[in-house]
Amino acid sequence: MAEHYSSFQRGGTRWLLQRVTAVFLIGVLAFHFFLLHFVNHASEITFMGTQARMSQFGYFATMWLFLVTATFHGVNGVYNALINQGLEGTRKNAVKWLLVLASLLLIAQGTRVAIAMTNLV
Amino acid sequence: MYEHDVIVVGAGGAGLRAAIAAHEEGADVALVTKLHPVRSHTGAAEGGINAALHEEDSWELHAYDTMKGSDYLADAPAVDTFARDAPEEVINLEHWGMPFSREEDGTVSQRPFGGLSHPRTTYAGAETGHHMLHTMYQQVVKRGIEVYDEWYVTNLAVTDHDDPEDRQCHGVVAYEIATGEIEGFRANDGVILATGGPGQAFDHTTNAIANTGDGAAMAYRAGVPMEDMEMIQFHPTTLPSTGVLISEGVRGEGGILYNDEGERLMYEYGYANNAGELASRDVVARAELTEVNEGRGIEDEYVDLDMRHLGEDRILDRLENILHLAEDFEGVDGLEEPMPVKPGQHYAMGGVECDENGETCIDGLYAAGETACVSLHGANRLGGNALPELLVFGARAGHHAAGRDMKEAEIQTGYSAKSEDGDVEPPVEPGAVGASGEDAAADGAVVDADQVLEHTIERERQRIEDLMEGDGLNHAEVRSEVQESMTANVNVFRQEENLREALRDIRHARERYEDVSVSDPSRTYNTDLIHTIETRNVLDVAEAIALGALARREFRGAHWRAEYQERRDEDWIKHTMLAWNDGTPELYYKPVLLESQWKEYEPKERSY
Amino acid sequence: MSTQTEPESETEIEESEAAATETESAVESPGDRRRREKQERATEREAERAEAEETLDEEETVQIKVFRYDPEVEGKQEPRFDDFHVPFFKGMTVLDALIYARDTYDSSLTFRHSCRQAVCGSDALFINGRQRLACQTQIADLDSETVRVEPLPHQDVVKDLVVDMEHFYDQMDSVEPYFDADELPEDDETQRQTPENREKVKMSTRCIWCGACMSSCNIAAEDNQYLGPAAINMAYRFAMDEREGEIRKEDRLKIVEQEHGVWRCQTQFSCTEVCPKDIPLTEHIQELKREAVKSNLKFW
Amino acid sequence: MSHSYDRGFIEDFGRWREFSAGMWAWIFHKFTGWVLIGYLFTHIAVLSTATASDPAVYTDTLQGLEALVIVRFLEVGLLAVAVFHILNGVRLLFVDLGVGLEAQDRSFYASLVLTGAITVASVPTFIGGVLA
Ligand SMILES: Cc1cc2nc3c(=O)[nH]c(=O)nc-3n(C[C@H](O)[C@H](O)[C@H](O)COP(=O)(O)OP(=O)(O)OC[C@H]3O[C@@H](n4cnc5c(N)ncnc54)[C@H](O)[C@@H]3O)c2cc1C
Ligand code: HEM
Ligand code: SF4
Ligand code: F3S
Ligand code: FES
Repeated sequence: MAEHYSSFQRGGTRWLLQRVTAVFLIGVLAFHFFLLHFVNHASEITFMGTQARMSQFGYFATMWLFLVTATFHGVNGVYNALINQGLEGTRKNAVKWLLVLASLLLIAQGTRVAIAMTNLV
Repeated sequence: MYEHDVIVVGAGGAGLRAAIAAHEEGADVALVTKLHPVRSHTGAAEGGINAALHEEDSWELHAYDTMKGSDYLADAPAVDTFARDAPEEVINLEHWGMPFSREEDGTVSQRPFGGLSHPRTTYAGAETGHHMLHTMYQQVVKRGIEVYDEWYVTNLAVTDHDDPEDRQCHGVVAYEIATGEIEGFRANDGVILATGGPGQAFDHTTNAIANTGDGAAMAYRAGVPMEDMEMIQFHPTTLPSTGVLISEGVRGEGGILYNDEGERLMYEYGYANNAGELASRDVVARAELTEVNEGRGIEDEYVDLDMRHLGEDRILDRLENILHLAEDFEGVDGLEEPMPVKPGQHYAMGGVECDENGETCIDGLYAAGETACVSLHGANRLGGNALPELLVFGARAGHHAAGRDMKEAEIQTGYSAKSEDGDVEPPVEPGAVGASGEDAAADGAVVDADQVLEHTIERERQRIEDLMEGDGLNHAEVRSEVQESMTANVNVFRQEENLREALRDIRHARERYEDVSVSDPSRTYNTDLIHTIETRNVLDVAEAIALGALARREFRGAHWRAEYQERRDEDWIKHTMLAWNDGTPELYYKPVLLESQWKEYEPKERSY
Repeated sequence: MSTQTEPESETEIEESEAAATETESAVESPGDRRRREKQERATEREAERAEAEETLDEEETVQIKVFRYDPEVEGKQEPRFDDFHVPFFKGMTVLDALIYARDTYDSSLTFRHSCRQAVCGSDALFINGRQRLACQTQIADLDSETVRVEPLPHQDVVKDLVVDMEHFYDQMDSVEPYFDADELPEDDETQRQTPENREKVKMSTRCIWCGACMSSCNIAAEDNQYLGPAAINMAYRFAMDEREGEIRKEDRLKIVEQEHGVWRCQTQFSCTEVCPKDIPLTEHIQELKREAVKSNLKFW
Repeated sequence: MSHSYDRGFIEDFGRWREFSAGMWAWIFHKFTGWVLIGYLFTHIAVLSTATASDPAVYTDTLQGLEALVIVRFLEVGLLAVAVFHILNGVRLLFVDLGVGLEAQDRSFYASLVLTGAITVASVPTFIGGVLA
């Protein structure tokens, strides 16, 4: 019977990753918000402050992972939502690649920005 | 025109089993059914399926119980075949995944049931019928058997030889409900009728609204006799407003019946001083009705079934579904107040005459399930014996129709099996009003299969045209007239005068039916039309029941006559048969076979 | 006890016949009195009923607003709601009201129904804003002056309250809805199943194919390929049945794992809420998601 | 899905009035998810000012934005959105694990209430700078 359904892609991986990233995001998002709005008030943010934080390896890595997981989680969520709306066929494929492209750009740009924020360059 | 080897009409338990059986034989089989298969009324059965599975049990004991339960009106070959095949059929069902209730060791549970000498009722919770129906439908899907659902079979395509025993069935004509299309279904090897019970002949019944006795009426008009139609089982505890069944379990657990004066009627009036509420179905039903007739009924209609004293815990534990039923269908909270109950029509022991292989006297026409009368249940059906009947005789009909080589039937069918002329004097002419058209066979010219179908299609087309034309009476008026009269007059208590009254009412209704027309002009899902055609069938079946009841002048099993309060074995161990006779019904008798190839039965008093 | 002997009823009948013929008999026995009273009450009720029919005022009637549509009949091609006033009785269900309206006022009013006891699944309708079985819905419980009855949302309407169920049946069929064990015992032996395992699948076997769940699910409404709660529950019923065996279970998981299978469920819970058979659909879907992930993890 | 008839406003505008807890949760979660991913994109865009050769651009942009009252309010909104998404996300994670299914409606209401409370509590911190 398996070949009968081979045209279907198993959707379990993305489902699972959506949950795993969510678990990770709970912590990081809360931390992020708390740090940048409560501890360091947003209006007092300066490049200096940012640079000081980003230059710590642990913080940098966390923020970068935050970026990647959030992008995956968000974009995958949007893609799922569109399938739920009954998106099909070529349009579905087009949307899929568009979203992949957007995520890659976002991650690339985000990474560039992040590196610019450190005192490494 | 569609063409298949075997056409099964009806997809309840009997139809599905027959289709699977024919498919097992390699036949190209199709199910034609007015309801989607899973909507069939087999799904309503609660209690269970009897089969001798235990080592300490035996098919002989099951056969003995069945014969005794039938009050010696069953045919021994049918009873024995049934009891022998039932275990295998139940095992089949298990192999198909039926979710039977289980014992700790993983084997199928069996529980005791009324009238059984051994606990041999297999069950699946309180929804045995539902599971059986679905399990078999699943197998139909698995085998890829063609299902034409929401196709209403309006008539059988039968050659019009003079003698019904020369006739041959070549298929059916059906009407697609969604589109209004009329089509012929040619059956190369056989047509199996499995259209279920005739409960709608009564206005208070546990049967579904779709149980209108279509198959029985169609076969009857095609020339197959109806057998023992007077044998109708009434269930003592049904909800007054809907007829929904309140299972015997409530009384089993200790529920008590009270009349309007708050008396425990079963004891107070001595209906059953030993067994009380647990007396057999017919006794309790008669007791309740006597109370009502005596003016001690509540709102002159029902009595109360009280289970409050059992305590909330016990009720929730064992009778939870009863609480839901009372709440959903009667608006009564069984924990707070007693539940109103009254007797309701439940099961028809009689039906289309056929033999152990399901074959009727018309070549190529079979019947199975509640619509058929192999004569297994005789004058009274034991609880849990109907579902295995669907399996055993459904399978046999399927196999035989598909050409399996089976032993010759011991039961004789057709007018030639007659032993005695009937002696009934109805107060009015029974049968067709101005026998013509659909009610009588034509000139005997049409015998070729395709021609027979064409001819029948044409006739059905014309009939539907006629019904759709003009503006006359709504069939619902006629239907309720018959139903009310049947419940009032051919109920648990039967008196000569009432039976005559019923026949007069039916005649009146038949005459009114001549003026009926369908007011919905649509071809799309026209249920008005379908119900109008059904009402015609209800009329024929109701009349047969009333005629049989008038003819049988004794008290046997479910059939109680005010004038004759005894079982009269010397005269009445015989089947009441009714032949349509092209519109002028003829009553006759045929002998009951108390001997089969394996055993012989001696009539005994039916006491429990 | 014997069913053959019933002395008391014989005399009662004779009595009642006597009573019927000699109505002007001087001495009235208690039985006669009761019967006479009964007769009187019956006449009274009949009179009351006749009166009631004449003056059907709002107190003892319910108003049902029913969706009407027929592609063929002029005047019904444009969907509309019709009002019917139906006399109310205790225990009346929405189905009773519909039947009354059809048989008394308009025989073209069309809806599916059969069993009247919530087992055939024919009459799932949208009643006062929720998917319910008409036969299982007490009008008194709706606590509302008018009852609004519509066909199941998100399904094509064939006519009046009848919707096209084909798509629902297709989805059911697509999960291979039949028992198919890896191996079976001898012909004369049953398979074993632990009571625990039966208990586990019990709720899932209760589905009556009414389609209420599917109609209530927003995802199923938008994504036509989504298997839907009922079909997934059907798959659950077999996948969790230990009698089928591991190989078959793998295959079954593959079916529900497809893109338009379990992953589409967004745990809206409305299916679970409307199911007339109280099947915990969301729970079953979620369990299958986990099972599917587990079985995939094995190969990583 | 094609309809062979027009059910008028019922089908067009949905039956939101009849939605139950689980459906609202789905709608809110969806909405908040979209807002968040939308924010992520803009956020990165704004932060891109950091790549300019002059660090002052970054500082000025951020402080300039923060000086706007509307941005402060939007931030409160963002917090509300994020908090709800997190809380309901946790609820969904439990549902995925099959835990507390019977309480799914109550846990949704709890998420709403908590979101409201946290949002209100955060207002002083957010608005503080500009209004004071
Ligand atoms: C409430 C209740 C409880 C019961 N409990 C038990 C029990 O516990 N144990 C037991 O053994 N028995 C029980 N019975 C009896 C038993 O369930 C029935 O006798 C049996 O189910 C009848 O099955 P069937 O296949 O003959 O008919 P049904 O299941 O009624 O099926 C009839 C089929 O025929 C089709 N049909 C009818 N007319 C036409 C037509 N004109 N054209 C096309 N198709 C047509 C219908 O669509 C349907 O598919 C119970 C019965 C009731 C009512
Ligand atoms: C912080 C903790 C977060 C948790 C616990 C969380 C949880 C979840 C979960 C469980 C889902 C899946 C819902 C489903 O498929 O049924 C989801 C969907 C989604 N999430 Fe998150 N999420 C979090 C953060 C984020 C962030 C930071 C973003 C944005 C970048 C985001 C954007 C989305 C989007 C767009 C969806 C899809 C919504 C839809 O169905 O339309 N989430 N979230
Ligand atoms: S799961 Fe429940 S709601 Fe859905 S079809 Fe089955 S019985 Fe109806
Ligand atoms: S309503 Fe739909 S989204 Fe899932 S929980 Fe039920 S299938
Ligand atoms: S009529 Fe059968 S479920 Fe309502």
